[in-house]
Amino acid sequence: MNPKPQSQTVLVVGGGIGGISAALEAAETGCEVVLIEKGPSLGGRVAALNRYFPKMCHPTCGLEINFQRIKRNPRLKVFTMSEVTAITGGPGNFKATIVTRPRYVKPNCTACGDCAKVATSEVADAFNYGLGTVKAAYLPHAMAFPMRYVLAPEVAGTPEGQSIKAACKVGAIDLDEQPTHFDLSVGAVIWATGWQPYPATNLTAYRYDALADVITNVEMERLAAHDGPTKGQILRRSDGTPAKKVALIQCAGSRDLNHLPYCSRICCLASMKHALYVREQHPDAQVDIYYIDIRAHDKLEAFYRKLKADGQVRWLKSKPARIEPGADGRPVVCGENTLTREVYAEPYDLVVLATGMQPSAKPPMETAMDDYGFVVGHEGGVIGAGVATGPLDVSMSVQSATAAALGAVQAVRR
Amino acid sequence: MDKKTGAYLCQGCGLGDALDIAALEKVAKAEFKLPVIKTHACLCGDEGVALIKADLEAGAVTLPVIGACSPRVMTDRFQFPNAQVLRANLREQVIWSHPAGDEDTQMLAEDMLRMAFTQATKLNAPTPWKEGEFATTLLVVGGGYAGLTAANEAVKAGHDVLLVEKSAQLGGSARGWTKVVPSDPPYREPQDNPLPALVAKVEANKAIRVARNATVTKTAGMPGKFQIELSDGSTHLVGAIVLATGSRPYDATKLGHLGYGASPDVITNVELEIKLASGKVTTKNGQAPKTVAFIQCAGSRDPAHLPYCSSVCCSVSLKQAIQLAKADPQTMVYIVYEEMRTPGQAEEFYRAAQDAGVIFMKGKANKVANGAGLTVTVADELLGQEVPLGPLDLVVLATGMVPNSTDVDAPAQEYGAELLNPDINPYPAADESYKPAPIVPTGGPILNLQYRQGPHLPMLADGFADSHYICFPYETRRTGIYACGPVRRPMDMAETADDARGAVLKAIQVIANAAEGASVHPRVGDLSYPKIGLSACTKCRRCTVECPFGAIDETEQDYPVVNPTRCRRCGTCMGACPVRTIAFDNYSVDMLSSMVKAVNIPDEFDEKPRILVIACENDAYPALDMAGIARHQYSAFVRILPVRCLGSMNLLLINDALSGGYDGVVLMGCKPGDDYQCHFVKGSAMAKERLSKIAETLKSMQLEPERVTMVEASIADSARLPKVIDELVATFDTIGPNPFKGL
Amino acid sequence: MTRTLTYYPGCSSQASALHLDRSLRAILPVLGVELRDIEDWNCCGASVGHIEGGHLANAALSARNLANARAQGPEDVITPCAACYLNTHYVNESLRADAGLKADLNEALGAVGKSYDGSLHVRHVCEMLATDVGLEAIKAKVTKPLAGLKVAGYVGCQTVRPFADTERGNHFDRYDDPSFLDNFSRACGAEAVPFKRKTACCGGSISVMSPDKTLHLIKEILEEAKAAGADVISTPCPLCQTNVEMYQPMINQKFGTDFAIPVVFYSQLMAVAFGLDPIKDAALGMNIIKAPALAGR
Amino acid sequence: MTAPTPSRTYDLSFARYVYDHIDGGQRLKLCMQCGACSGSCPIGTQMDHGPRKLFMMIRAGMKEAVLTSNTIWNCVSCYNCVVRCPRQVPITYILHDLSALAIEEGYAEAKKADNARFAKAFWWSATVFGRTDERLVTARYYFSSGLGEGIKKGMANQAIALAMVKTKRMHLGMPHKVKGVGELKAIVAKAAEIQARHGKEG
Repeated sequence: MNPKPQSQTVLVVGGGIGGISAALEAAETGCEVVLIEKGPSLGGRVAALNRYFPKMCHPTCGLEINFQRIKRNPRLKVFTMSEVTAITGGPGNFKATIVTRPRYVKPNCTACGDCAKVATSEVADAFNYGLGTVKAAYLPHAMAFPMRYVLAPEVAGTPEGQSIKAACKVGAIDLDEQPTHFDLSVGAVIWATGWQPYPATNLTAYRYDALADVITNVEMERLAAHDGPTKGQILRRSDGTPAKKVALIQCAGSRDLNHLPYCSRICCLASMKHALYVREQHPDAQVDIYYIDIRAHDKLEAFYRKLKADGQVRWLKSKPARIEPGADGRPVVCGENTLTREVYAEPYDLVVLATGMQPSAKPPMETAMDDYGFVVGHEGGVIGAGVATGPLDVSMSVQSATAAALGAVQAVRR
Repeated sequence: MDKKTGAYLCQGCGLGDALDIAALEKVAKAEFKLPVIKTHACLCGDEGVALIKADLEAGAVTLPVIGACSPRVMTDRFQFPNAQVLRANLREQVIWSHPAGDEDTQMLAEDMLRMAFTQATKLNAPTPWKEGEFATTLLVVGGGYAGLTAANEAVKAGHDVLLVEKSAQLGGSARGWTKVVPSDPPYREPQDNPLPALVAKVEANKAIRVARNATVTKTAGMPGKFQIELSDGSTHLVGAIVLATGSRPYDATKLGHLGYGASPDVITNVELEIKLASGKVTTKNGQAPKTVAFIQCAGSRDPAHLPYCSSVCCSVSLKQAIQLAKADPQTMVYIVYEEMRTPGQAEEFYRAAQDAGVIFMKGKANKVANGAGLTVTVADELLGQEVPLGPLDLVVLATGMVPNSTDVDAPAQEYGAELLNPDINPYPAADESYKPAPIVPTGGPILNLQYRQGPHLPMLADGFADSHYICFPYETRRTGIYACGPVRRPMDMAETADDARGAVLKAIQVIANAAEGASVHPRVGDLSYPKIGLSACTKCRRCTVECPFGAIDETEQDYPVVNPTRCRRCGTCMGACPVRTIAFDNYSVDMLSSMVKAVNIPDEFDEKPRILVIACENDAYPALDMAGIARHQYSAFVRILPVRCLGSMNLLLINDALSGGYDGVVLMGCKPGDDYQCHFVKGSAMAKERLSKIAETLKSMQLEPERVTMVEASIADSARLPKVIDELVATFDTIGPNPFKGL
Repeated sequence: MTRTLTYYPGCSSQASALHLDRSLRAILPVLGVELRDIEDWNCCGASVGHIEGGHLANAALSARNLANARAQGPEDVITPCAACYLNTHYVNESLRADAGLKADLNEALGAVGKSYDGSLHVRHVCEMLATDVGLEAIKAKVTKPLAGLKVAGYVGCQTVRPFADTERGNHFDRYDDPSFLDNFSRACGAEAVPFKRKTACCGGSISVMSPDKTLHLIKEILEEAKAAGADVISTPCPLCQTNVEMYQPMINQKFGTDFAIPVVFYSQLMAVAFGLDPIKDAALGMNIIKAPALAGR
Repeated sequence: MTAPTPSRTYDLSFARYVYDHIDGGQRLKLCMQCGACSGSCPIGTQMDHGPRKLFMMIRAGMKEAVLTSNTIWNCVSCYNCVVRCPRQVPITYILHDLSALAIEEGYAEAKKADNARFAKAFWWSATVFGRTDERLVTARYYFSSGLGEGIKKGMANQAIALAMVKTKRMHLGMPHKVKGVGELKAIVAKAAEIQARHGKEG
């Protein structure tokens, strides 16, 4: 029989859909839960998605419900701008050290926006994957939770910072904020730090860094989003004209021993979704999907069929060898069509690289992981949830997170 | 203690500059005679909050109405121990969406307060339903890998389990398998079957009561109070149910075109698994096969058989191929596939099979001939020619899986409205090449639910008992009953184990909440529940039929009876009731109707039309908030009434609005039909349905049908909705003022 | 500080790439690198030796060179020729990784009482310059900066692609977009013009035996160099230098172009930049297409 | 022994021979037919099959077609395919060894191939002198397809030859020779013998 747990609190690391779900499921089963998020607001990768496959519904819809659940639940505490730097101990009795970076905006911020009005400098818009810029005092996005502004560290110590501070009628700006540390004693730790896009710059043959009209799948999500840098219009990065001939390249890094040896699972379906984005915007648009194998598991096969029924979407079983700049500056995709044996060189308005997912953070304690950096099993250590355990789609992440919540409940209840 | 409503008006965030606060106070004082009316420069600040707190503690106020920002923000600041709070959205939906210092903006703000103050008069603190004993035992149906995992995990969480298995022994489909697809790094070697150890664990566990050769003959009651009757006659009280009935292989006798039945050496992957388990794989002539071909998608991804992908067949064939190749490296093993599906880390297993020398042929297996040895004719897409693959000693059909969402051996029963979603067809009409017949599961119900809406657990069009929501995979239309494993979605053993844990969590969660009289997802913790005034009830049955969750049954006398812990508090019943006799303590047609009537309707000569917008609070309402955040402007003639779900929109509300002089009514709700996005399954669909019947009423009132319309709104419509509203206002303007004005 | 390394010049050093050999022997001592040639070195088999000779016999050619080199001492073996580098490196690494191959080759060497233990490290001269010597040291020796000279750095395909199943089997610079050659040009004070076809193929030995198949490849390289406004193309590879230079008239004839772009070795650029003799040391006289922009300094 | 000739499609005897006897052959098993190799090849358009399909043909046991394919002779050894291959198949080496196998098995197409004739001349120089004498190798190659052909080729390349002579980059007179030619021959002969021995061992 295991010793009684010293703490009944559950620590959830990562405020994406996995972490949010794990935290809520545990809290709604009666646990005290602390949710730690590195960024300024919750939602993680899904908050930056335009829509979900196969229903083409908006992730913010589910997030809104989850945020309402969080607001209603007194057992769940959220810390943003925070990271876990150390974890010691074991199930029933963990000690975790948390560091909170300065946000320079206190909780009494009313999100009135006066600070942004006076901010003069702009910083890269992280929420839009740097596709645009935002004022140095900004709301991460319209759906942000907590609904609270952030001050870019760049301006904290500047005269601009002073004027921003002066503009805040409720005195919510604190330019002297310093990183703070605090320790938590918890009975279980759920590790839900999710994923980051595989760096497209590593795929030198695809010239992502050199060609403006070669973008990644996550950037495509922002281009298609109503609150994105182009207000939802899918435009070429080079000249701002509509992209009507688009190539979607699968396995850009995934299934590749030189990059990500595993399959990232979601890219095929995400690309079909992207094909729909383009087709919805232009009835005459042409979309070519380059693939090795189309991986539309279970009922998602229906989504594949839906796209197959569209004559304007072509399917090429081919891993493109390289992308070259065409005479007119358009990216030219080169390779061999393995079914026709034809060697092609096809120009496009826009090329979208379906870059895969890689785990974004490693637990700061001894943890069983596979060679790829995914958390496996949880005997005696942290409990992996969502994409921290492997490439999963949203449903499977929530499924995994709910399972992880049970693990936590078991650890603190026994 | 009698209700004392207090008005707290914020002047922060520009409210003080944009609005005439004094005039707002006057509404509270002159019209509603509120005992306490206070204003503050920043209500959400410590000082402002302390102000409200003090009044509550002093008993000067019992119900604060806060005129400030949206109820979606500052919820933590405006939370007070055991006190309800009402919010009037004067920021996002008034001053951020309408010009400052404008007469119409001011009128809007005042009406917002009138609605809130009126709501306060109708608001009662909900008393949770906690009658009698609540059970904490879990019923797990199905003794396969999913069910065994569920039982074992539930006990670890401190719950007793009743495990019901139809057959004589535990183990299910995976019983007897020696090796399974690897789930542990480095994901290259077939792993030992975890089942035997798990069976032993469950059988040894005192907290798990196992009923073999048993089925569920009756499931009555509700979460926390399910009354279960088994085929052995025994009865049990359980708190929640985990359905883990798994799947069965697709009937191979339907695969004659792939040679099944033509020769004993054409077998299914399940039959091969049995041979592998016996440790000796032989063909009909007793020899070990030297040439073996696996045919993938045997039945799956085929409109004539199973339209979906069974997900696991690729990995299973890889495993079996590796086992054969390792047993004798001279064996020639082929896998004929169209798409190799090894998602995630399983890609490593694909490489392992290639390393073992297995040959992969991309193409369709057109026919299997039985002559001097077997020959599979493959349309080899990579060679670009039709290849006769043979002579082969053994052909293995990778047959897909069919969910056990029904009991094939039980007599079929009337399915009940909710069994399938006839309105949901995931397959595109455009695709002539792919027209799967709708799957109507054979056999009878498994749980035999004693519900008004039928004995079955609802399932999706493909026959799996899965959720239709991407972000809420355990959502169910039968509260307290959670499916897991292959009955929910085609999945392998590793995922099944995970899924079983998830389902158990949801089960123990509903047990905990039911005992508190609290709702589960999505209105988690809501203590209200519908109460039906039977004296007025006309036994029309609309509520019992329309409840998306089958929460309302009927007595012998055909009166509706609510099962509170099945209820999800959407209010669809209340919206359905033609005599408004269904109400929640804190939510009723009367309340909404009074709020509608609370609005000042200027007479027609003022040329200030009033349009009622009934908005779903999950999507349309937040979208309008975000429109405000983005400072999108729209007509100040609209009055927005948030509802839990459009399903709770009662037609009488529209009558009241129109007879009260509104010039138009707009319903804003989620997408219905295919890919419905209503979080109460069919609330917006019901609203649409009801609306189709209102034309008559309007005619009788001599009103134009165009005065009432429905707008499909998503949460991402913050830029679109303002335009839509302005267009509608223009339309209503052309129709002209409502003749009922001022009557 | 001077270091002495074992040097494998390769067959081209005695004919088509004489100017590479000469300029290297001029600049390396300046950079503190003394060369000791492999005693009685022989041909490496280039990219065709295996065809007629077969896999093992072809490998035996390199084995003999390695055996002789090892007999001279443990110093790294450096070679300026892509083909020599790939073959010698590949045989060396394969032999280190594969005991069977090691035994076979030693059995072959044994026929004349030689042997090789696999202890050497075979490297490309450019790798040695980029990593051991370093750009700073190169800059330090520049007395006549090649100011204003526009150089297209054409690496060729093989130099950065020494594949082998060992930890050393990887590349010393990026496969598709290597930087060392442009760095060399810049170190010499020249301007490295943007050049996308850095690692495009010149057709290799196919160009020698059947130019008709590959002239278009060379044309594309020239076109881009021209478009980039290059005064000269710089390359580390003997075959690239010869193919891209000597076929220009044939290309002009076939495609009606008018290319006359000098193709020089990075070592010739360095020789000039170091203020050495343009003819004796930089061997500029040996380029078919003269480079006045370079010689005139 | 020579590589087995399969009797039917997808008889794996030839494929297995290739796995075991071709440099990098084991790695060939991992090919997933993505086409990155054929798409990367600078002169892929001039190949009848390209590496990707050639590898499928090996699996299909199409020995004849594989060893008479021009794909194995058109490899420019640029390693683009190897760089891009997501399964890290050493394609260049495999094509090289397949061409050697084609010679070994005496396919007429192989003997006719430019590459083969060039290789013959090259190998002659490499083993007779121990060094490549570019002039002699080229000359021998030119004339390997007959006198007329040789003269034609010679004329075509006269200008180039002249330029090379002018710049002293064509070595005239006695070819350079390694001192230990005898020893080199002995080593090469021994190696060939060992390879043959392995062939028999299978």
